[in-house]
Amino acid sequence: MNDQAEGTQATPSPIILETRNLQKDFKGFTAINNVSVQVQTGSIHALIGPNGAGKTTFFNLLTQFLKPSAGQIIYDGKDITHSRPAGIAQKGLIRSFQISAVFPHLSARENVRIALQRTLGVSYQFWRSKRVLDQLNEEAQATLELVELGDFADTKAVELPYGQKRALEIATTIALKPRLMLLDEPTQGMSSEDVSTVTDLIKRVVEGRTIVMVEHNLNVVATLADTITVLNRGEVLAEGDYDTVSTNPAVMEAYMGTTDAA
Amino acid sequence: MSIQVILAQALLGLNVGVFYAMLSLGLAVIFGLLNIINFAHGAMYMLGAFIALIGYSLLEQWFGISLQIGFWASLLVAPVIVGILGVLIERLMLKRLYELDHIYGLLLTFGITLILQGLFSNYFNVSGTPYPGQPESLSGVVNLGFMYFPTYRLFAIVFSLVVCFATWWVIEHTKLGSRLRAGVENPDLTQAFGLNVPLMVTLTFAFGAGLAGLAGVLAAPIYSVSPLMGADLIIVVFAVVVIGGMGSIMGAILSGLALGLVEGLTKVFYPPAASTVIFFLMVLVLLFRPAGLFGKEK
Amino acid sequence: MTNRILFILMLVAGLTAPLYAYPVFVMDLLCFALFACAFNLLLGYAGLLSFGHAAFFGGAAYITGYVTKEWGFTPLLGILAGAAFAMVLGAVFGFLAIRRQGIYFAMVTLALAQIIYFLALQMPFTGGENGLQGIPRGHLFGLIDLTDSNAMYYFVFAIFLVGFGIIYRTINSPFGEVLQAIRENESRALSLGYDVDHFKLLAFVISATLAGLAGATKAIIFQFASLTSAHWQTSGEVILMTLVGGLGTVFGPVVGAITVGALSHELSAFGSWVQVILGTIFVVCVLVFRRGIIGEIQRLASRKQG
Amino acid sequence: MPPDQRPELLRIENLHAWYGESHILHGMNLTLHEGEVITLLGRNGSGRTTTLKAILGLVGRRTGSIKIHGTEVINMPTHRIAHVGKLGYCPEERGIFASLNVDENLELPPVVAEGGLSVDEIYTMFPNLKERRKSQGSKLSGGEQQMLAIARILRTGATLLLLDEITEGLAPVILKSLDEVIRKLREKGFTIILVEQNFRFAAPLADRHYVIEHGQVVEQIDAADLEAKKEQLNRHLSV
Amino acid sequence: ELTDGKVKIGVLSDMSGVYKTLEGPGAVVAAKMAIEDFGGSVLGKPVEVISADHQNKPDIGASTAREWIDAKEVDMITGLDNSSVGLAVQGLANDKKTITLNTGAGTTALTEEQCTPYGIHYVYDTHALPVGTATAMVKNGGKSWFFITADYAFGHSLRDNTGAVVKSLGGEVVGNVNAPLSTNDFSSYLLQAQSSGADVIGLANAGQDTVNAIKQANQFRIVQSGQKLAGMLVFITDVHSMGLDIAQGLQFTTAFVWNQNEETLEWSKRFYERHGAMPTMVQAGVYSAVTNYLKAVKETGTDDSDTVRAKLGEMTLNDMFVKNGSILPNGSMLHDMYLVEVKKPSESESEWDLLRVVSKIPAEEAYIPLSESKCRLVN
Ligand SMILES: Nc1ncnc2c1ncn2[C@@H]1O[C@H](COP(=O)(O)OP(=O)(O)OP(=O)(O)O)[C@@H](O)[C@H]1O
Ligand SMILES: Nc1ncnc2c1ncn2[C@@H]1O[C@H](COP(=O)(O)OP(=O)(O)OP(=O)(O)O)[C@@H](O)[C@H]1O
Ligand SMILES: [Mg+2]
Ligand SMILES: [Mg+2]
Repeated sequence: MNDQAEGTQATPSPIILETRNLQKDFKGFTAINNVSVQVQTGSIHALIGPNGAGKTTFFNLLTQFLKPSAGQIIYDGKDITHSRPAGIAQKGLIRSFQISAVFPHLSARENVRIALQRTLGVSYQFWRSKRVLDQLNEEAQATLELVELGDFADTKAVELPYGQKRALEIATTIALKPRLMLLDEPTQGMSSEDVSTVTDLIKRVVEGRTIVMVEHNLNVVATLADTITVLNRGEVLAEGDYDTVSTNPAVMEAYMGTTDAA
Repeated sequence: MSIQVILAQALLGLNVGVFYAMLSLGLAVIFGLLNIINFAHGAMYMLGAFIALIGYSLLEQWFGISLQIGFWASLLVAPVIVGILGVLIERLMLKRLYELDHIYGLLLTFGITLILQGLFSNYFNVSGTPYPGQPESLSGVVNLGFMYFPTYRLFAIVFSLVVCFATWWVIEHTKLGSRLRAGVENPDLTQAFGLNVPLMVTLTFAFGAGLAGLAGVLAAPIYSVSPLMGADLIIVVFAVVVIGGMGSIMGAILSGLALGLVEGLTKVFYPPAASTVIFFLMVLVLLFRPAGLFGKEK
Repeated sequence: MTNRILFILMLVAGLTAPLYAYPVFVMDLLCFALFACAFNLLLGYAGLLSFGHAAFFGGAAYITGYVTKEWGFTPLLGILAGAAFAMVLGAVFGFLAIRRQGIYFAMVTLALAQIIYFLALQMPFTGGENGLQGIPRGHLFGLIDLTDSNAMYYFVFAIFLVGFGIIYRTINSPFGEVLQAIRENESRALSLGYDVDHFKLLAFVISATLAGLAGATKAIIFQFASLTSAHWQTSGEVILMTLVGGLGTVFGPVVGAITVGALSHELSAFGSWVQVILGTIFVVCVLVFRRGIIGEIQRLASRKQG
Repeated sequence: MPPDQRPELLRIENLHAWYGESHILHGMNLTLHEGEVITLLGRNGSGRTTTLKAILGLVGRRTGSIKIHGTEVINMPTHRIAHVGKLGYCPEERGIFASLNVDENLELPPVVAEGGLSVDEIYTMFPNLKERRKSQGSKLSGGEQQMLAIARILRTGATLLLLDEITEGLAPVILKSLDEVIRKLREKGFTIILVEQNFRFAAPLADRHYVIEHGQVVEQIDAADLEAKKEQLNRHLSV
Repeated sequence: ELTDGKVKIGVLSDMSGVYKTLEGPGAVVAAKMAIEDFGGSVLGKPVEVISADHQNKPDIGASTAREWIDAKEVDMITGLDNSSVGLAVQGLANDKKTITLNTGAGTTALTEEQCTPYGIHYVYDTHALPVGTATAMVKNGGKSWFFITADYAFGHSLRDNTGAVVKSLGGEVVGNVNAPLSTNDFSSYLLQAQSSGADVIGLANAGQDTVNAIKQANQFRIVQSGQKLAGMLVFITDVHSMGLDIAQGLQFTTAFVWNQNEETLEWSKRFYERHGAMPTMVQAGVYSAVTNYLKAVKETGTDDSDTVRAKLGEMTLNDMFVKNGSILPNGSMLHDMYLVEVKKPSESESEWDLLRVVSKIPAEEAYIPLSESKCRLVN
């Protein structure tokens, strides 16, 4: 639906992530049932659905925090169904968490540096001084500035206000130069003001990357998403852009409760 | 090896097992509710035994009180005294540690263990003092067909089993129990509902400590009463709790009994490993069932 | 800053110790200090509580004792062999334990250590309860006679400094940074692409190796390898030393080892009262003195500045 | 009776609260009459949850005055406050006990006053909970957990309900049934403090709105004035 | 001449563990009594005592001994009531050319495989113990034996030596089970022993292990159902702690009985006044060892170890503890041992009146003859 031509150039395949008949059972209860989804390179793909639809579970499957009961996950043309979590991250598939995930007692700069450090290849070198990491400071600062945290480089993460923690988390994620970012409810529990900050931020960083996000806030979804997949009871209920999905009677029934609540 | 011998050994294993069960039960209750690893549990077991001993034969000599606390009374008195000590420890010390890492509780109780053991080593023979107060009515032997079994040991088995399963029943099937479990899971909220969690915590600790004391009294007529009787036992009991699943009440009881049996049979087939077999099992269990046999994965 | 001052203090104290103290005793303290530092690397910087470190300390001692006594290894080579053994053992323990968290981790390490203890008791070459006795001190580089107390002392002090240096560097290395990140937020570190288990394992192996180095050195000093070193109480003691000195501080374990070591030595004439006194100290430490000696000093220092 | 002539139920004066070193509430003042429904509005981290927790004594330290039914509770231990104040609390994160089943969860809070709903009445009100009475708390869906969290404080006879973000993370379809529940409670004369992010949900339910910023009340708006003060409110909340 | 202007004697013992009562603080009392009885000084110079707890850990024992010798000018070490500690300290003291008078440990390795020119084994060993006990029991019809052995050097050595005695008298060993040290529940091993049908259950262990085993045997009616128990190493304090009800009839070998004659009685009463318990053979041995060491120093006029050791080898030892004793080149102190039996409660006249001497075992029978010694100093 949403062919992004320039994305196709950057990567050989226009589909960066695909699940084929993915399934997850919890002791006789099927949380994800036969879900096949394709994510276009360079798009923002949102996942919505009522509580307990299986969104978080689906995410956990993608990042190997849970093992699928059946089906396949194809990332960048390769089957990653049975890869290790860290291995996936090294291939450029990075997730964020529903609760904010920073390293609380490190400064903002160090938070970003931890991400940058991985590509430097010195992380196992316990015999070298950590001063070798100073070469990353410039890049860390640049990344912080991208999310408007330039002035807070020396502040400990724990002391940052909520919205800025979110921003820092995104900065850390970007520092890894991810090709695909998975965001789980990036605006959950935020005030409207913080929501728009984060929405802007996502818009800003999406350039050249693909994002898959779980979101309850339909405003955010409407603003950001190119494609929306609606899950219900572990199955795909509908898929398409916002207009298609939000007018789908089945979605209105299951998600909004017949009248428009959005 | 004849089936009689195996049966006899299994029964002896069960005898050891009930002590494991009772101690690990107390430990599990305390860990479950307070998130404290009570290293002093072994010392409390020792204390229980000593209270029985002192109450029976030393009150007069030491304090000039002409009173003799017999075995049956000790079954009540010793757990109560150990429980009161538990209250003091919890109220005065452990209370300040709940927010901190587990290891501080472990360390504190380790310190308390050293103190208790040291104190008793100063006044008592480390090589053990016999407890003379075993009641006449239990002093015989029972002919089980395949062996003569001391009546007292049989009594200890039955008595402990009753205590263990009663405790389990209270915790799993009564309102008191559900309140305790709620207090474990979310103490703040439980308090906000109007339940006195600090009191519940204190009493639970006292109860766990009392169980150890009770086990000590039961052990006194079987083994020598010695200041170090709890020292090595405690490590084994830790292993039992871990195998059963940290915080799982039934897990603690059943694995205590089962490991007593395993240990008993190891003593027949490969005695040198008797004191280590539990640790082998613990490694295996943790490798294949990280949360223990009965524990829930987090 | 404080670290530099403390380091100079330690160096001076270490170099002059034989002038005013019984060298063998100081050597013993140095071994425990190194052991505690190694342990602290794991608990203080990687957040992993091992309750089985005695296995490395004691295990290495047996190996060192055996190779120097039976195979005629030189003392240095013997010590290296002991440390290498601890390294391998650490890799095995780590492989088995690293996936477990918190108290379970502690318990797996304890269980594994109990098995090593069992082997130390049962294997023929260890001498069972008698221990492995009569380990020769030998000559360092074939030249320096280590039966001389002073020569031995400076040899041990050098080993301590090397071990201490390795730990200090590890803490302040890129690897140390990742360790800290893992301790702060493990799943985030994982999602950033760090193989958390590998990092923990490496930290575990380094810690085990250095604990082994300490145990191996001790075997040469006392010409003795015994079950005591492998017993779980030794694992408990090293925790206590680390905490008394200050968990997660560079010098804390050194100070803690010296304090606890000196205390038990000075009080040994009091029989069981030693236990009572040590127990009381620990209770007091845990209740009111939780940062440990160095931790408290650092807090006071930073307060004055702030 | 107009709300502010009814007897006073809760009066908070100059309330300060701390978590460890961090000072969160800076002199809150708030009054609530019997049968009123009020909301606490504000941005993330403004201190609304903390206000509820401070009433219950769940913060590290607090000073000032909190009177419920005329009794000072600021120095009371948490477990007494629920009894003295006839309080029911529904926490932000729902607080369903995973190790207890639905029945046990429901029967956990002790009765604090006469007149609570019976278990049967509750199950009539929330029929889908009845179906799952023996399920563990952890196995419930988000919506069911939310229902249970409210249901269990209705049993205790509490007449002052502190409800924190009960709509968070719920699909619109569930919001509708929650809305009905609150309306029913209101009719029955319960006094309610609603902490809400979802203004659209809370607005039609409340008699009064308090806007909180940095641990202080910065604005108090009666339901009747809501239209008139919309502008102001938007500025505070940037809706 | 004395090297440092005084004679310093170190009592290194278990002051807090399982052997505390059989040696421990009582040994320090005995050493002090010996010095006082000797006049408090030798060659006009003071005699001092220093003591420490080895905690039954060979490494602690050895490092304490090392410090004593290196830094505290200790001339002689006695006590050492644990085979592992004894071997460790004797080895170390040999390097440092210091005399040890081991009163507490059992293993024959001290004077056999690991003998040293400075190590003396004074009170008993794992050869002397079974000779009397096992011989008496085999002669009374206890032909088949089952051993419950403490699983360490001392236990093994005791078991092997006893087994050899049993076999040499025509008996047989039908089984053995090694129980870990400090086992608190022997019932399983006892039942194995019971089901073996052996005439005698030999307890090749010591201290608390022995006490526990005997107590539990009583619970399971093992003696009542016809089997005999043989405690291979039992101290009067063990009997005292078990009580006569349980221990009565038990036979074992000892080097000393406190109320055996006037001389022992007189000394033991003095000891009792200071210590609150009657002396074990080990504590009495410490008294004798210290006395004789001081005699040797006095007679040679020096504390030089080689000279003193040579003198000790020439002396004939005679005091309340030992009659006509002599110290062999391998360090073994040859003296008579006694087979004793625990009295019935009705026979006992006082709290500590617990033992009756059955027979005397002459020194030559009790100890390994020099001709069979494995000590490298001898053959
Ligand atoms: N570990 C588990 N064991 C059993 N059931 C589970 C487990 N985890 C999730 N479930 C069930 O799977 C279903 C889907 O859960 P999931 O967390 O994916 O929902 P969601 O779509 O993210 O909902 P929400 O919007 O509330 O976050 C739910 O019914 C939940 O109860
Ligand atoms: N346990 C705690 N320890 C320390 N600080 C806390 C704690 N809980 C909350 N805070 C801080 O207190 C401030 C107020 O938090 P509170 O939870 O009351 O906000 P809120 O208005 O309810 O917002 P939200 O929408 O996030 O629930 C925030 O800055 C928060 O970071
Ligand atoms: Mg979710
Ligand atoms: Mg809140």
